Amino acid sequence: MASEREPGFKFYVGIWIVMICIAGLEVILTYQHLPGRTFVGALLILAFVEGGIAIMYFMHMKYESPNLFWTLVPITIFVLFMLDHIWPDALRLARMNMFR
Amino acid sequence: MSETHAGTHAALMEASPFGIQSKKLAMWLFIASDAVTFGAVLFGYSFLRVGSLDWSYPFKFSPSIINAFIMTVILLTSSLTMLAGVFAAKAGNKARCLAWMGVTMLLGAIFAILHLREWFHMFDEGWGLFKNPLGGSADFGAGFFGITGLHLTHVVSGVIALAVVALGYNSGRLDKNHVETTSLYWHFVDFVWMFVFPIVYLMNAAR
Amino acid sequence: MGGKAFAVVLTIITLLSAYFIVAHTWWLPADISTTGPAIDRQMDETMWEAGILFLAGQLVLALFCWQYGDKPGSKIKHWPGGPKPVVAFGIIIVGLEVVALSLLGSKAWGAIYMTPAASDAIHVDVQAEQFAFFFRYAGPDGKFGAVHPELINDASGNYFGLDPRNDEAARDDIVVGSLTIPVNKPILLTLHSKDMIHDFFVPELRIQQDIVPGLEIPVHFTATKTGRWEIVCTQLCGLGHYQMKAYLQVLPQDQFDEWLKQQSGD
Amino acid sequence: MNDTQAAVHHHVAPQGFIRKYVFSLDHKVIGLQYYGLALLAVFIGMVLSWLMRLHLGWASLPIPGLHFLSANGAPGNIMTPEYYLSLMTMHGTIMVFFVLTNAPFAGFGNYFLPIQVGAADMAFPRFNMMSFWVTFTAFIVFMLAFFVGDGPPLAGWTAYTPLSSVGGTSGPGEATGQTLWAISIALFCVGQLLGSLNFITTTLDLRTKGMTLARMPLSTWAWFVTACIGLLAFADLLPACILLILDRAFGTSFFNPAGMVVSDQLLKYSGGSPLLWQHLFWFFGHPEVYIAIIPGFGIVSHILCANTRKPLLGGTRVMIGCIIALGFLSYMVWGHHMFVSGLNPFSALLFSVPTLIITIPSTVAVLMWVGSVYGAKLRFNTASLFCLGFISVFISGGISGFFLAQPSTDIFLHATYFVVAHFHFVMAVAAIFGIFAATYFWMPKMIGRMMNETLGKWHFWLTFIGVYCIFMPMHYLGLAANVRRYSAFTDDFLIPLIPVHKFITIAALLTGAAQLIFLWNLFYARFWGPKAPDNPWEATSLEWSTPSSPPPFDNFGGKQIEVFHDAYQYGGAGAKDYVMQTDPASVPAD
Repeated sequence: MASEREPGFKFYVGIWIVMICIAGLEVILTYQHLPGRTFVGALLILAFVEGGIAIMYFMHMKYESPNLFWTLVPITIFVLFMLDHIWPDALRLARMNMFR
Repeated sequence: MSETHAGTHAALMEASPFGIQSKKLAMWLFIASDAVTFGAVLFGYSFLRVGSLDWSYPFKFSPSIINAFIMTVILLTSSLTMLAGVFAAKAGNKARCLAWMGVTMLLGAIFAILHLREWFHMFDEGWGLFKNPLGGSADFGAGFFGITGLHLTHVVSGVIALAVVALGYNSGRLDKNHVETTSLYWHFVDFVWMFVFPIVYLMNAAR
Repeated sequence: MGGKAFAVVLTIITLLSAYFIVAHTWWLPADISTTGPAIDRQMDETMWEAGILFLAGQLVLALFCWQYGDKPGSKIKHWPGGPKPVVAFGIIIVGLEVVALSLLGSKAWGAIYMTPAASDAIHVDVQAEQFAFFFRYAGPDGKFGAVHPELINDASGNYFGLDPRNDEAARDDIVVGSLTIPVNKPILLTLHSKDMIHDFFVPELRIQQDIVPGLEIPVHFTATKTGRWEIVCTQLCGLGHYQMKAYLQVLPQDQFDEWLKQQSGD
Repeated sequence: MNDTQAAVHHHVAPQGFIRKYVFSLDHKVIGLQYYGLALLAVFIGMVLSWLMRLHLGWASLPIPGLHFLSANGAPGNIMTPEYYLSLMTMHGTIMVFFVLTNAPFAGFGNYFLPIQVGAADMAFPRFNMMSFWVTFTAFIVFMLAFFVGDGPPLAGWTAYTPLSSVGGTSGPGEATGQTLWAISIALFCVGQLLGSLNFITTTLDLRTKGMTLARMPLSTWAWFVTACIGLLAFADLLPACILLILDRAFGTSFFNPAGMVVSDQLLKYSGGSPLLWQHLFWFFGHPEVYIAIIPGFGIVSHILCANTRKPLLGGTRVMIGCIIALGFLSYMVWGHHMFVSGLNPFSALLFSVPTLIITIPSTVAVLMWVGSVYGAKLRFNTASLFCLGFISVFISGGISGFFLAQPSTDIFLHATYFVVAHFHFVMAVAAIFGIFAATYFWMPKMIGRMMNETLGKWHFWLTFIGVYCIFMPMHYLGLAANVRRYSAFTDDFLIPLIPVHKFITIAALLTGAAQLIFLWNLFYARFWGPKAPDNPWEATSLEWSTPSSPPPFDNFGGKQIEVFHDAYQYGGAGAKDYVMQTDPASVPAD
């Protein structure tokens, strides 16, 4: 069974602290007056790191069979990634707005 | 059903490619599709935000951002306590597991209360699904209350689900696997918040 | 029996379907724009490639059905050479087609949508509403008055929500119900809608563009023939959708100037 | 480890009518329920299309009794333009959601997927039951739209905003009808999500001994992939519908831009965009097309093998590859529905390439089918005729895809009958042919009685010729710039085309009438047809090794079955030219 490789509870306390730190880091970043794109990029990267940790450790993805990971995660990410096709139109929305 | 039946039945089946329980797999699949649901809403909100010319940044550091951060910590902690519960369940310590699940539910409830408190503050300030006291695009309200509302629904239903499972586990009708499967859902609620917090709160902070 | 019948019927259907295409019994209306020919060429090329695949597919299917019925004593034969060559054939043939079409097509598309309008283009502002088009010319001052949605009022004929009292750019704006343009002169339309999504479609211009509320969508073209054609709405916009139309009047330059003078006159 | 799979389905056969036939947990009953619902829906949808066609051919023709359906929709039995649009909306929604999704995927899938993998039931029978009853509720809610105040919505099955999102002011049917539409579709999504969960889990976890993924029948593969697509596609439509409901009921403006003026009233919206709805909708909408057609791929491949008496060219692998490729592509191409809808011209080019690439797996699939007809001992029973019809129709419909996949040609054809012809051929008719093939092939197993072949053949010939008479001319109409969704043709360039519409109408009426033969055939067979043997088609897959037709409650009568090879061991010499999956022997060489 997969769960033998699983670390003890202390380890998860560590994970928990790390995640709180990331959330804190995000808050700190918010007030660094970074340029918009950098700020958004940084936030998203941090969010994905944090989410990844949640999936891999809190949700034990790391200790399940790799098949599960390689089936679910890439497909879901692929689908959501495809939605990025909407950005050109979002920008258009601002550029061609009637009441500019 | 009887273990013996389970045994005989299983021996005559192909192994699941994932080696996990069907209900756990189903939970994972549900999580995947729910992730797309949240994804779609977040994309939609960002689409309008990127396209908007008069976006407003309503969240002051105090109280909004602080409050949101506290909520984040609470939700993260609830995930940890949920894990503790699963650990206890795996160790076969029912009482301990139930206690931890209780704590998790409590934290979930606190999260919901804080959230609603914030909502009502904002209503008082004149925010609403289609109201924007700052005079900017009303989509902020729609997006904010829409997304957090969807998430809050998940939190509340998660608390209820935990309660049901805890009772069933206590009565012996459900086993440790049910606890683990439910924990997945709870962690997912946490997972979603990790995107809601930066995208909906921090990116709308008054800087 | 069934097989031969199927083969015959399928062949007849296929040839009949192809006949009407080849004979151009129903075909695109004659093109009157500078960008249209590229689109027509693209249409023809696609029609050739698609038509060949269509005939080949249907007729081969018919042939096999004719030939390989379940006759007593008939033996199973497998495709000579196995699947690999077939798959490769499919991928290569269609792949080439895909490449060819998308390369050629992108040119025709880009000519309309990804090139800016000529600098000397005549600018016409188009407002679509349930269920009519209205066209606005800038008038002598060459400037459009601002659109104020709150002022839009069909009853009083203020279709664009102009405010002549405070906005002198709006005073000489010419608002008409049909699009009148000079021939061989680039035209730049700014499409916007008052209520629903509408669509500006002139088959002869090979121009079809949705008119989305909240957006100002530019479209440019040059008409090469004088005459009168219909502008129709092709995006479902409500109960009157089917009768939402206007006319495109293409005039020789001098007549157009004439017309414009009259309009700004009264 | 396998004890973890010890699945729910060790339930005993239920007693009592309700548990047995209404709120049944048995996947076979649920499958039949879905099929029945689809059958009801398809005939409603067909009648609607009759009414529409009549109106298109003879706009001022009174249709007796129509005013009973809607007094103000058809005063004096003459259909009003807006009521035409309402019927069109209902037709589209019913057909796409309640027929093309329910019958091939939920219906036959529910019935045969567990049997074909050798399971006693779905992984989660309760979810399965819920899935059907939620769908059923969705159907009822949807049908209510016919009877509420101002009638059914008229925004089309795509419910484009703002027409669908600003409420009653935008047109008749937009007050209550559209809300019912949104609620119904949201419910439908929930039902399908439950279904998809079940399909995927069952396929992965409940395969009997020896039934490796590679040995699964192609129909099972198709249902599995469809479930994977549906799981994520419906998860996208659900929030879209919720946002639409928020817009309609709570005055948010996700899809409504600022400065909209309807009947001289400035609407209080700000900052939304209709394009957002189109993106969210079509991001579901295109996968939905594949949810409708991919089961057809599987069913046709499955039935074709049984009737050509030889394995599919390229074995199962190539076809599975095509299906999976289509599954992935379906998420990359939704923009081709929006080329002229204000989409960024650059993304139009971006979308058109994967759209054209779709033709590659489709072509390969067709080549595999046609190639396996070569050198076959083709049995021309009704089922196989419908398979061949499917291939022919799919070719015709796929071909016209070339034109709509390119922005440069789509700019002319976008909202014309060419599009109508395209998606009716490739999605509607092809999928329906798949359903018919499956019906004639599997009904003996599902109802335990044979259907009448002669009637079946009549049904096929009339339908096959009929659909070509209906939809082939629509291509020509499209080329002549005949705009779709017009309730009457008043434009100068459209009037000359009305005769073609009259022809199409007549063809549609006749083809529709031919479906009554099918209906009669089905009902006659159900009650008085000759008893069906266990394996009438000499087919090999597991559904034919069940001890009886219809199969007993646990499908295999408690017998533990083991699978030794894939489902297409045909083409042996001698009297018995096939080997069942459960038979250890290998197919005799010729």
